[in-house]
Amino acid sequence: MAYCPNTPEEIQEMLAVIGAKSIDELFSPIPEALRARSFDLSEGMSEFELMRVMQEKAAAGGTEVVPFIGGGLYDHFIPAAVDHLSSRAEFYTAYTPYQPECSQGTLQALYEYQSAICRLTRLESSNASLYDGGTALAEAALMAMRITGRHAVVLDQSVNPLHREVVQGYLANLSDKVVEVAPSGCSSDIEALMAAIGEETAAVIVQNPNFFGSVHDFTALAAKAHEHEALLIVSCYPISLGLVKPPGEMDADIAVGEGQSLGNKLSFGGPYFGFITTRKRYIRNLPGRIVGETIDKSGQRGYVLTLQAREQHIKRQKATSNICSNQSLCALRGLMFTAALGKKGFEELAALNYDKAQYASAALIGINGVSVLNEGATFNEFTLSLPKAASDVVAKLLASGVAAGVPLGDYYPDLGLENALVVTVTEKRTRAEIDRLVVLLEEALWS
Amino acid sequence: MAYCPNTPEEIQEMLAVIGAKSIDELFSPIPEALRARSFDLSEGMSEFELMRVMQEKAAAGGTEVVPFIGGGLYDHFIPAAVDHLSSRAEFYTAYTPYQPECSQGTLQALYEYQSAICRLTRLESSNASLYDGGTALAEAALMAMRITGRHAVVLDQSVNPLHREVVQGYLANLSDKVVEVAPSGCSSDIEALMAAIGEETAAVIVQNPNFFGSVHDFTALAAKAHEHEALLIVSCYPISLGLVKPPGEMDADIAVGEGQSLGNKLSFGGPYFGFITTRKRYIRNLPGRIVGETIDKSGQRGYVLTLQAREQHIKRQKATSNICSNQSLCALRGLMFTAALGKKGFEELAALNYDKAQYASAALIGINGVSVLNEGATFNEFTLSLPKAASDVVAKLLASGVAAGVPLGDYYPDLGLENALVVTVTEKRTRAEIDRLVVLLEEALWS
Amino acid sequence: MELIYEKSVPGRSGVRVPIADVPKVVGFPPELRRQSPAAFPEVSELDLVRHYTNLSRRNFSIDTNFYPLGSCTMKYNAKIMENAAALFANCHPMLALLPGGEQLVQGPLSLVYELERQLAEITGMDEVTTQPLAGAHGEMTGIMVIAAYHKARGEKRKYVIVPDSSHGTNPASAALAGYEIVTVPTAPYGDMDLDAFRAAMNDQVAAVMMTCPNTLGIFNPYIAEICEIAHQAGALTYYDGANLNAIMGKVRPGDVGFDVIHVNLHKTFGTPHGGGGPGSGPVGVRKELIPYLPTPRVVRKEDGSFAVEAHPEGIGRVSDFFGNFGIMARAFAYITLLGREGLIEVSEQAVLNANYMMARLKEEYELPFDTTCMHECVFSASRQLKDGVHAIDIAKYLIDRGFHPPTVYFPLNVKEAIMIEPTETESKETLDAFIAVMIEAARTAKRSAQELQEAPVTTPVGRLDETRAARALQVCCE
Amino acid sequence: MELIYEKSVPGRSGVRVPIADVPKVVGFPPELRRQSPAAFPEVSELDLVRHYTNLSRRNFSIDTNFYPLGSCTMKYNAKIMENAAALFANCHPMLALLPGGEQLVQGPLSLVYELERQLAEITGMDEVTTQPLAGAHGEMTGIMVIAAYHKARGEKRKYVIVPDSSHGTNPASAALAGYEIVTVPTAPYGDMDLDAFRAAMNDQVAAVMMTCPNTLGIFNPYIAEICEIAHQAGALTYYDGANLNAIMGKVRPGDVGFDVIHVNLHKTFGTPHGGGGPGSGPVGVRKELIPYLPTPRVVRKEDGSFAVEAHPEGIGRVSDFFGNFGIMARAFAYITLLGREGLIEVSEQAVLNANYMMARLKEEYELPFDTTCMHECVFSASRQLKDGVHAIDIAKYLIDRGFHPPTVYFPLNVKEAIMIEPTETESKETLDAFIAVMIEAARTAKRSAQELQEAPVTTPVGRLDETRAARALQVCCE
Ligand SMILES: Cc1ncc(COP(=O)(O)O)c(C=O)c1O
Ligand SMILES: Cc1ncc(COP(=O)(O)O)c(C=O)c1O
Repeated sequence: MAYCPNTPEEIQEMLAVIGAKSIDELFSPIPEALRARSFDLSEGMSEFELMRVMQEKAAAGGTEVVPFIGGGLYDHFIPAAVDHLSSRAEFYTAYTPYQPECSQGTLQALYEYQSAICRLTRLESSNASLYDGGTALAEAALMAMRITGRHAVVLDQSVNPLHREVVQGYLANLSDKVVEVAPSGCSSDIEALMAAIGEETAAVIVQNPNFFGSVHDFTALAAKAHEHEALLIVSCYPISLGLVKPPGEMDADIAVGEGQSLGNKLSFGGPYFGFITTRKRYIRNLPGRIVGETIDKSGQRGYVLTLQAREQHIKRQKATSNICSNQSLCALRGLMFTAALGKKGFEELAALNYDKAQYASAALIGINGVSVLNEGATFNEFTLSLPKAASDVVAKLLASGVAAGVPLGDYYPDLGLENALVVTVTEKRTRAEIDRLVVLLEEALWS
Repeated sequence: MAYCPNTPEEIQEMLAVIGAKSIDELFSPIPEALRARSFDLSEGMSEFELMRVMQEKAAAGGTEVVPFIGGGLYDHFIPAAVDHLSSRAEFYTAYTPYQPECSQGTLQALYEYQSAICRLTRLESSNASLYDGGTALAEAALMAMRITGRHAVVLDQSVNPLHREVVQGYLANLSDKVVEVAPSGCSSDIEALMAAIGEETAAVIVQNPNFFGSVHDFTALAAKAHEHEALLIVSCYPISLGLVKPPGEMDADIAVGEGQSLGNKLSFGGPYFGFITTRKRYIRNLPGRIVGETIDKSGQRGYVLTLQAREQHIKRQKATSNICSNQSLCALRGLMFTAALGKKGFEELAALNYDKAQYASAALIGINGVSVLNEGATFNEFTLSLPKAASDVVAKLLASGVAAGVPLGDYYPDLGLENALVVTVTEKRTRAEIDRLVVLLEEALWS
Repeated sequence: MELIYEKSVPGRSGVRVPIADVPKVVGFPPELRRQSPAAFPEVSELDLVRHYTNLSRRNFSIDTNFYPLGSCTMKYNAKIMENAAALFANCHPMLALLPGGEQLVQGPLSLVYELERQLAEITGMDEVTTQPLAGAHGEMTGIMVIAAYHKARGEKRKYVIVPDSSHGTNPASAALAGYEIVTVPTAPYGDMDLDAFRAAMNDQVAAVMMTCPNTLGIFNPYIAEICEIAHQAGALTYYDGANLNAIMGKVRPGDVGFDVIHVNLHKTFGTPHGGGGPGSGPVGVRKELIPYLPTPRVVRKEDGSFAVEAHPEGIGRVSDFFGNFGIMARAFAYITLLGREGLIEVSEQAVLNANYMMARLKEEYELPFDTTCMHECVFSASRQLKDGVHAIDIAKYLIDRGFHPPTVYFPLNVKEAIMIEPTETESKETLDAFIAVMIEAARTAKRSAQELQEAPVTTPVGRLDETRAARALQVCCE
Repeated sequence: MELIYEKSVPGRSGVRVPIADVPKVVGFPPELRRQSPAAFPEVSELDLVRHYTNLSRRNFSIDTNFYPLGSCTMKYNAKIMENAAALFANCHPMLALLPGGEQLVQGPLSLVYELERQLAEITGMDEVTTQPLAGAHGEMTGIMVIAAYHKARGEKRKYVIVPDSSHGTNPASAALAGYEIVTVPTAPYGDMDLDAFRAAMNDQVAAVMMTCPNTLGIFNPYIAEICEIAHQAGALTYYDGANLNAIMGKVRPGDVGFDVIHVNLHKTFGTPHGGGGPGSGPVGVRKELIPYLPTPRVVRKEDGSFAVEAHPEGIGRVSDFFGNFGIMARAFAYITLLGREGLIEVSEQAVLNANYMMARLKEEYELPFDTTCMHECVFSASRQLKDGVHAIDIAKYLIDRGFHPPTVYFPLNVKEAIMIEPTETESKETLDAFIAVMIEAARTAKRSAQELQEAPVTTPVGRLDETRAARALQVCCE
């Protein structure tokens, strides 16, 4: 079962046309000495047996656990239409729209996606997607380096630690000037960030809400960066932008983010997509593919890949990025998600996340010894201080089928956050689930 | 949330065009006295809450039970492609192809379906589907009455009892001459059936394999029926026809069957489809829709609904049947199933069913006091004689998560079959599951 | 496009069947074997997928086109319904009939029960059976129930009355239940002539079947009188609920005096039409008729659990189990999602859209019954006919412009009928676009009949020769 | 077609969000609120569905058309893979990183581990990481691993060598890892010039990146020598596995002497291309390089259970978790379903189809490197150019005939390149149909260049003005 259609008779006919005696002969350009020394795989099977294997694995996938965890990836509601539409074969079995006339479906959708991202962030230009939130942040840093011709980067430590690792990895061989700035409590230390900006700084990188859940206004930071001719890069959580001031309203230069929460399944880590937007004047510095509007000979509107001269297949080592395949289908889902909820629904969704998280935090701080560490506003995540090591508490609650949050100790070993726990409450967490979390946490702490 | 798009402004605009002041005014033709006295339904909800309700119901759906039950509906493997293709929106959100030029998708598929059913049964003409196996059998009886101008029917009691009830119901107001003929053991009593045919007999109705799982050759019965100018109607299980002599090879006049096993999910009783095929000369007596081949002005081949003059929308009370909506999408799945497996795969599938059932029956009769009641050949079902009441045994095994079979006592109260159990073994039952059935049955009987 | 059989290549194989994990025990007797394998196509999975994907693209459908097919309620089929129904894909109905099996299928049984309760409340009937598999099947079931009722009272009545505007399934279903049909003409106000009906009524009439609003989209103001007249003669009243989409929350047939009703879940309750089915046609009855409903019934026991009970006096079974459960699950999801207010909104918006359509088109098209309509409106192409343009020509022109045509030539009592049911899920913008093309068609008719007669030109095939099809009777490829 | 934003109607609403079941506690601070809502379209669910369903119909795709895009391995994407991947839709990856969480996600962890073992065996490498999210991402990861290796040995090398026929991502990825690029030209036998390579090699070279078979579809017979030359200079060898579809079970890069490899699950392992992604680009390495793989690693413990371990010497993270798991699940399903024999058959049939294509077309089209090819063949439209017909004109003509064009203008070292990769899942009949049209195109070129230059005429839009797009830079609708 290899999905190979040709019958033995056809194979013989084809070999005759080629003038070869056997298929083996076609492999004769490969010297004998180079032949495979082993190919020890199991025997094939049918769909039926395969699905039994897969079902067994999926059954041990932790989906019975009620998640109050985020860390950049969120358990959000996905309208049914998103699945149905994104699984149209014409979308998912096509490839990069190199031939625009027979790819207007993908191209127009990506143009609409770019527009959605601009509308979401209130910036002017977007590309057709990047791999994920972490790599988008790294690409933004590289982009800022290209724009400014500088090599230093100021990185807020309250940016998602996983994303920071990705950024550090991407920059490892290109810059030795990544300065991380510690938070002040659960807040980004805006003063310290400002102080860290210098004449070599290409960009200062922050996240909103930050990893602790705190929401900031980075307008002043943007002004400071611009004073030094540096850029402000904001990584943002798209769902929060239904409520929270978007990067464009803070005068940020580049906004990026993890797109998963826009209609993509958690799926144990991917595929998701990263988005990036910037000012119109920086469009030529964007990484990846960009779809642009144009017309055909008869004046009909259509869409094409544009500014391809920035890309690897033309510019090779001088390209703005190495990205080729991106996360088109995931971006399409993101677009459909925004269109399904629409202007009003998207706002309502954000408000609901906020309200549920507020309800949860109010209930949780009713527990003896528990308090919220965030000083200012939060969105749908907040950091609790517990009277015990957060790791132990999380392990205990997991045994009762609840993932209570992400313990911060491991991610911030130097900040004394062993007892701190980031709790996420999306719109999918019901009141009953929240109430149960409170009961279980109290039990875990006090009985 | 009613999927109504018009905004309040648009509604006002529309009312203005109509010349009505309010929507209420549009309902003014309805006298006040006739207005609804109650409309006590719950409040609406969103997709999210709805799916929680549905998931809860589905979780209590018995799907953890390993089914060795059939009774006309079978747990067969369905190739993934069948689901994907039949859920193309253009197929499932279209309706009856009244306008052939924009419905060639459905029409050609139904033509292919009709062809598949003819190839399966080895008869010449089929329609575009009926509701299900039971109603198809009833329609076949009515059809035979129309063809022969007679009103009596001979009905083998080894036909599925549920289907017999449907036939009896359909004929209740049209014929008082339905003679049921008891089986001889687990075999259809062909002698008795022959003897029951008289000059008033429109048709003799049998099933292959019969409800006990026994496979017959009804060629002689067909000859006998034809001697009396009566018709032979065979209800058949499509998967069995990968191995078993089809009705067309037995000189049957009409073949019908429950199509569920051809690529349709069990889905707690439907939707499935019924199929019907007959000799070319009886085509005008077929119930329901028929798709035929033709050409357009430029000579291009195309498909249309044909022989519509037989149908209710033209002939009204004189129509060959009252059927209007049929089970098109299920028939389409049936077609796709046959095409996915293909000539060879379909044969292999039938052989596998047979082999698994043989393996199971050989193992089961190893249990003390258990024997197989069928005398001749069986396909993937067989009837066991147990040393205890089959109902009790089934109830006991259900508690261990195995549906051991269908106890016959209730269906044949007069035949002394309280200890008889029809066991079904499809290709999906693994050896391990069969072996466990043997162990559990032995336990239930002897410990 | 080639047929799948024409793409077959000997020896090519498609999907692999499960692997045998048991030894072969004994062979199947050769004399009972089929002589040659069923000649299914030998295609690869890609052949299969490409064939049917491309075939699907040759259809118009709700998801791709406005589809105002009158009397069919082609509303949007919400995607969440598909997801909801899929959850039950692997539930075996036979489990419910096994000893001890009911407990294992409480979920789906509760759905059957609750859907029956919802439908009873919506229609104002006392009990509902979900067993019938489509509207016509519901009609037949309903009339069989009526026959059983009369029989139980020792009566054998002979006739069923239907108006001439009724759907063809009504007389066909009644005939199937053993009745002779009496057809009553339509009065100038657009529904069954009351005097003619009175004249037709007598003690040999078993029932009268009404569609209300009728197939002209008109609500019959004399509907209560009709019920009374029937009841006085000992006849029962049957309500064809195909057009229920117009009146949810406004009128309940049970309140009006109907004894039996069927509803089409695939119309009013938003389940997809599947290219011609599957549908589902539950039947509701008034208290006196409950005993005659088909067997078995899903009942709720004192402890709140659900059971399957035999219904011994009933008309037997009209299908094997509880009906087209997958369709019922979608309808249950729909009703539960929309709720009381949502269903009322549905009817209001459906009626608004139809009246808007009627108001905007009546200048160009003859409106045989010019009165406020309900969920649909029926025009006649009689004016266009003067220029040699038939309803069918207008229909084909619409296809070229990307719209599925309305129902044409039905109801039979309107010449050159064009029956438009926009449904509530279509927007004013869509209606306006359709209206513009309809007006264009009317104007084109005046200018050039030929242009319309030659349509469609944008479809994979042009107008097809139906006579040839009926003569050749090529219904299966050799 | 209108944009979804152009279909927006103020006040219209789409999908309903979940219902609030908690009271509002405190309001969000106004100064942190966004000023005006994100201007997403206000459309109904039906608007949404109809828009994207119709939009999808404006694409060619594997499921609807033959799609022989060279270097992209557009093979059939088996439907069962979709079902298999969907099973994991709700698994939260963060669970794996929580204390005590590993036990809860043994299923997906085992899949990561087993897929890595499968890929290691297929490529002959010692360890694999699935973290990279696409081929280019794998390249970057691989080169970063190489950089870390050199660094650990106290070396800071400056260059990476690539052949001129290499894919653009190779030099771009190496540049991203901080290297300067040395490009080596192609020899007349169709692959990197060995002498030029030898000349370019020195102790400042960190690695050489080879694609084998290369983008001309040619298997480089000197590949082992190249590895040796590199190793002698202390450089490492990188294998771009984008073309692995040609050689499964025949050659393993690890056996040949490669140190690092990436594979494209979305090419060789049949996962769908999604209109441009998502893909997945696992990286395999030889033993010495294992320490530098990204963190974390999924390991199998003594008791057979799976754990997530930090990998402290590694290059850090290249993505958040374990890679594009949904794509990995499909690839795992594919490999498991096909098994050893199936994968060998894949490569054999892919090579057969490509050679058949080459044999049948070489009379009409210039074949710059006329030698047995592997999975793809590269023609040049140089003969047609004499009549004024470019590769792009032939491509557009193919569109009108229902075929997705091959890759054109790549590789860059072939003028007017036409790069055809039929893949193994296409049948001889499909190839023959395509070949017939290619031949027709070549003949038409001789007769009427214009006919080709005006193509396509059957598509929703004609040839689009790319210059205008690049000038206008309209990349988002206001
Ligand atoms: C008024 C009316 N009654 C009955 C029916 C029959 O319904 P079904 O097609 O489900 O059998 C229809 C269907 O078109 C109808 O419009
Ligand atoms: C030879 C070769 N290498 C690398 C790549 C890059 O792979 P991806 O698109 O997954 O980043 C490609 C993709 O087209 C390719 O063909």
